Amino acid sequence: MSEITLDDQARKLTLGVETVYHAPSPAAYRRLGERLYGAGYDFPQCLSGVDMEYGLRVVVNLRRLRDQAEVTLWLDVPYEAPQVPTLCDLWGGLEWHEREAYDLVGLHFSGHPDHRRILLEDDWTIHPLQRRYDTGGYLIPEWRPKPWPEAASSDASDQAPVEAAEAVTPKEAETGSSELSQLKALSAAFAAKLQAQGITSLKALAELSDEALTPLATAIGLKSAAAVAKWREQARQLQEGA
Amino acid sequence: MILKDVLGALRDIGKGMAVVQRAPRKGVATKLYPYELPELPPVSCQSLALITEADGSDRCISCLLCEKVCPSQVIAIERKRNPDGKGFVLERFDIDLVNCMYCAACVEACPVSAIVTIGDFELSTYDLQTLKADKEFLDAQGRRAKQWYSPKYGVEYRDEHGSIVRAPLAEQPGGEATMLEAKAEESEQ
Amino acid sequence: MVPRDRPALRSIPIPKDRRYQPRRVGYSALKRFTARELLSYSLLFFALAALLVTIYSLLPWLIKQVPAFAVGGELSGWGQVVYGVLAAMLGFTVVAVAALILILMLRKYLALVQNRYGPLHYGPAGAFQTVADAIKLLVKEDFTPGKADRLIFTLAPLMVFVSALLLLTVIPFAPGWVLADTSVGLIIIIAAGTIGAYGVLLAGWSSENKFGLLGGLRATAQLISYEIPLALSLLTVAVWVGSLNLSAIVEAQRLWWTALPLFISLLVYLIASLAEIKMVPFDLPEAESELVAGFNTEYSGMRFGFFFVAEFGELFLLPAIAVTLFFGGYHQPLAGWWDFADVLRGWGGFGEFLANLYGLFWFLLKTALLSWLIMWLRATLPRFRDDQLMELCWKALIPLSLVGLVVAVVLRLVFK
Amino acid sequence: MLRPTELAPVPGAQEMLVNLGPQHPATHGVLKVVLGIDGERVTRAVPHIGFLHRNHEKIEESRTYHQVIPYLDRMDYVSGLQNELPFCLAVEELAGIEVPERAKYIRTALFELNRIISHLVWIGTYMLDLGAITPFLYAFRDRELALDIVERTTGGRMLPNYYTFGGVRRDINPRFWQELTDFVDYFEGVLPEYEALTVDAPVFQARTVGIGVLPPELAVNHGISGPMLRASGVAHDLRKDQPYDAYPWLDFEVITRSEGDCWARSKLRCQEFYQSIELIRQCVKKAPRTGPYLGKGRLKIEAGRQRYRAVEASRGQLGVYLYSDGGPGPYRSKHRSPSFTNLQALPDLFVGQRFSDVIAILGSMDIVLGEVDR
Repeated sequence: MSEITLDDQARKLTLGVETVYHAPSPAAYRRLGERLYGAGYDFPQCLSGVDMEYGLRVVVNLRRLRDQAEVTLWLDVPYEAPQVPTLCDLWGGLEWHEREAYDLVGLHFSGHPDHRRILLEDDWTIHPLQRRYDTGGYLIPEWRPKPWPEAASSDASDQAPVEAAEAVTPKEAETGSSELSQLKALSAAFAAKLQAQGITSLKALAELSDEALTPLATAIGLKSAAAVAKWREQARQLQEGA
Repeated sequence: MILKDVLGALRDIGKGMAVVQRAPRKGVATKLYPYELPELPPVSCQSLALITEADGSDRCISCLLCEKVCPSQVIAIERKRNPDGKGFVLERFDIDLVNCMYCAACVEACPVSAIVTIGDFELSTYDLQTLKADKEFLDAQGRRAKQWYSPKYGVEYRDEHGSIVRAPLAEQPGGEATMLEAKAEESEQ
Repeated sequence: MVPRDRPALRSIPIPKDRRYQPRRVGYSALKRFTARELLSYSLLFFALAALLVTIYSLLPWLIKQVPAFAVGGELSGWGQVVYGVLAAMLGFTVVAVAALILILMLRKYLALVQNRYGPLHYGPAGAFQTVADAIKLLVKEDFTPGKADRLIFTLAPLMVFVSALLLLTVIPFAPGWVLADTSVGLIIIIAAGTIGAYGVLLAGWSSENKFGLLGGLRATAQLISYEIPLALSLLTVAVWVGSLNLSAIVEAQRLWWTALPLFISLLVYLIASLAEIKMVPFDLPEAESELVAGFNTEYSGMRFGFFFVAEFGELFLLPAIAVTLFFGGYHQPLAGWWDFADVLRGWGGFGEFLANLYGLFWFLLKTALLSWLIMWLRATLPRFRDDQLMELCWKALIPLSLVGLVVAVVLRLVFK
Repeated sequence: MLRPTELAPVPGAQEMLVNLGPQHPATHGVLKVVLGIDGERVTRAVPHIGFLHRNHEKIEESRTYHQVIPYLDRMDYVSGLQNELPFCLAVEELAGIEVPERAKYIRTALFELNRIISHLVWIGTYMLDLGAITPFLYAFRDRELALDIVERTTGGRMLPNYYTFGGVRRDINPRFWQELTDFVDYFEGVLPEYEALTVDAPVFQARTVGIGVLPPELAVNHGISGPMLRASGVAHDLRKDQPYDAYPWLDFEVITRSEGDCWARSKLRCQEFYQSIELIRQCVKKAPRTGPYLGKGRLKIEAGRQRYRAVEASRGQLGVYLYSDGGPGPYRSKHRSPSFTNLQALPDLFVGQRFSDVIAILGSMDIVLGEVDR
């Protein structure tokens, strides 16, 4: 593995029997991938996305069939900019693994030729393997992202601004958990969807005008007008009770 | 050349036809299920049951281990302090046999072999609610079972007096280690 | 390893409300399935088929017994009408019963070679299973898909069935026992096969289903292609015998079967008829693993039943034609030297009838053996690919059938 | 779901879109492939998976290490036991649990038995795809015998939940090795029958020889593993290349074939029957008859430890990526299933073939949808 010249900031770790290259930035990740490919790592074994609670990590496991050497490639990206350069033009076998990492973990692979969800439906809104969702696919109310570790410092500042619709800015950090639990009293599923629309408390919901409520109700999946009215009445009562 | 190929192909087809024609000698492999029930080995994990002792008391000591280890979290236990003695008594022991994976993790965790695997596979029902098993049902399953298995005690059965007997060593499926252990116990007695 | 004093695991009682309750009637009869059973039942069916064919063949004679329908030994006008109606009905019955028997025998035979029981529950050892299936098909909803072309969708199965039925009319089952003893019997056989190809194509096309369409197209390509070697091999028989009349062809084989000189044509005919029946290894039009069910994907109920009955009717009829043309028809082997039928005929009027029955026996026996050969192939082989099927037809069978034709011409010039 | 670009017509082709699946007899489960067909010629193939998705990986986040194992059986339900092994190996390596020698032999013997079971299902269903029903029933007849051994040992037939960290969950029964020997002796006797009905049969050869050729470079680049890779001539077998359990002590050669077509894949699996038989025989011969079946060790993994561990399952490289945060269960476990990765070659293999060949190729890939969708 000595034949790989390390990027200026890339770190080489030895974890147990595994050799890990930790790329500091997406660009370095891509360069490392190309160098590993050039060094004869021809067999793509696995690509996993891991939610590290301060950001997302992509883990690539490669193998060289010539001497059965294994190597791991890491890249940490923040939640706000989960863009990762694709490697599937080097190793075709990573194509579906990258799609799966996008689908389940929420990593975005720029340059991927077929960047679609693979296991879930196309109209799915969440990435279920992120830690902020419980097994039902609802937002965990107490969830807080951890601070970015200094050791794995990334030049996140030079990231492109978020453009993709899926990149959710966590609203929980701005609002108190009591307001969230108020919302949770309605329905966990709707609370998550409401949050995505910027409604963080019952008060905000009850004060919403009818004109503003209707598109909102459509957006979060309420079908009939009667359901909207009933639901809103419930919110009002709850707020009065509180 | 072509003729040779054709003849070779015909010979190979003939070989296949001969295999097919010889197959009935192996006899019929089908089991006529409702009429012939399969001979299940005693370790076969088809369903779960609770074992009550001969005097009707529960083996279960309400330690809640099975509830904790259950991967699909289908066991629900409620217990209360034993009013006349130490320990706990069961108030409720429910297993959702619909969502149960029959992985037998509870059976392995049980320190007293109160919950066991049995070979009763005929739990088909039109109403899934009947498979939300409560303690009465599980006890009844345990009383009905002619033999049952738990890793700790091996195969057990009830004799004609209703008391629980451990099956002889020749029948124990547990292997040499379990057998030797059991032998040592017997020699102590 | 369960000791005797303890009941085995199988006897765990389950409360009745939780128990799957099967029919436990007739369990002892179920267990009796063996190859011998299969044989004995096949003999019974054999008798049934013989009875039906006998009635079918004796129909003109029976009608003539009614004075109103007979004029001087011939059928009167009304007699013709009655005869036409009854013959069609009986013909349908014969084909349907033959198909039912063959379906059951196929299922039983496949079960035998596949180490299982096959149908077992209705009738002794499952003998009435196909009857139950037929009843089920009859009482099912008569369903037409919304986008289907209703008229063609309805008529297509009938065309397929009629093509099978037409074959029945020209086959001589015994001396004189033939419905239409025409001088163009062979032509009718070829024509009937062609109608079937239309039926299959229209069925696939009219059902507005992609798999149906693919299956229909495959079937058309296959059936039309295989018509050619089939017709050519039939032609060799005509050349060799010098007649298109099937009775004449059978009579020409009293001593030597046509199969001996026309061996090549026989081979071609057998392979081509496999393709006509659309049975493994040529079952591409309804290849289950590729086209779901091919041209009959959208068919259900009795419309599907017509396809099914026609397919298995052909499993009886095409071997029957092979027997007629190549294996001496109703003659016993080497009948030219000594024929038991002649002995029977010596007994007078009833002896004549017995001699015909004797011929029918040989006819059905040979047909059954050929059908069994087809079933055996079906149990063994996977299916061909469509282009391989075409290559086999155009590159192998058609040249081979032409060779067969030349051989027939040469042999005729030399020996006759 | 189709993207708009996928619906755009291929120039020069009179195309008909056919849905192969999700309910189709030849897709072995709920795979859906949208095929563009020009006559009988396939112009494009777009696979859609996920119909059987259960998201085991999310469930496993909230389970302890021991509780994860029953879920693993459900991935590749045809050879359920094999799925448990990579996870056990990864956890053993991270936690430093030793596996006794006897347990290793038990594991290996059952692993190879499951390979036979899995290949039997493959041979049966593949022949069913090609239109022959008889081998299917023979295969299931003999598979029952193997499943009986698994059931007598583990208590379960297809979902045994038997391997655990440090060995196996309970001791084998005393007749286990004898049962294995009996089965293997019987099965070796029947194998020529399977070969006569499949790889040696002329119609089978006509359907498979030269069909769906997978070049070795493409196979390696696509991460294809198992019999598919070895049939293309790449001698990659983790049993040899990264040995685990008792494989270092067993004597065998990696089987490869150079043709790379459907027939080579079929023949290779038939050869693997013989190889598995031989390996089981060696296990029976070499395994110690007494000794512990479960190693001692503390199941504690430090935070931040990770491991990717793979085994050579019957379909290829079955791996698990495990990341621990020091808790009682996996923080993240990603399962690298061979069927999922092998299925990526589907468009490359399908396009340009005939419709019938598509079925033959799909069958020869030997996918299990429970493993693809997880």
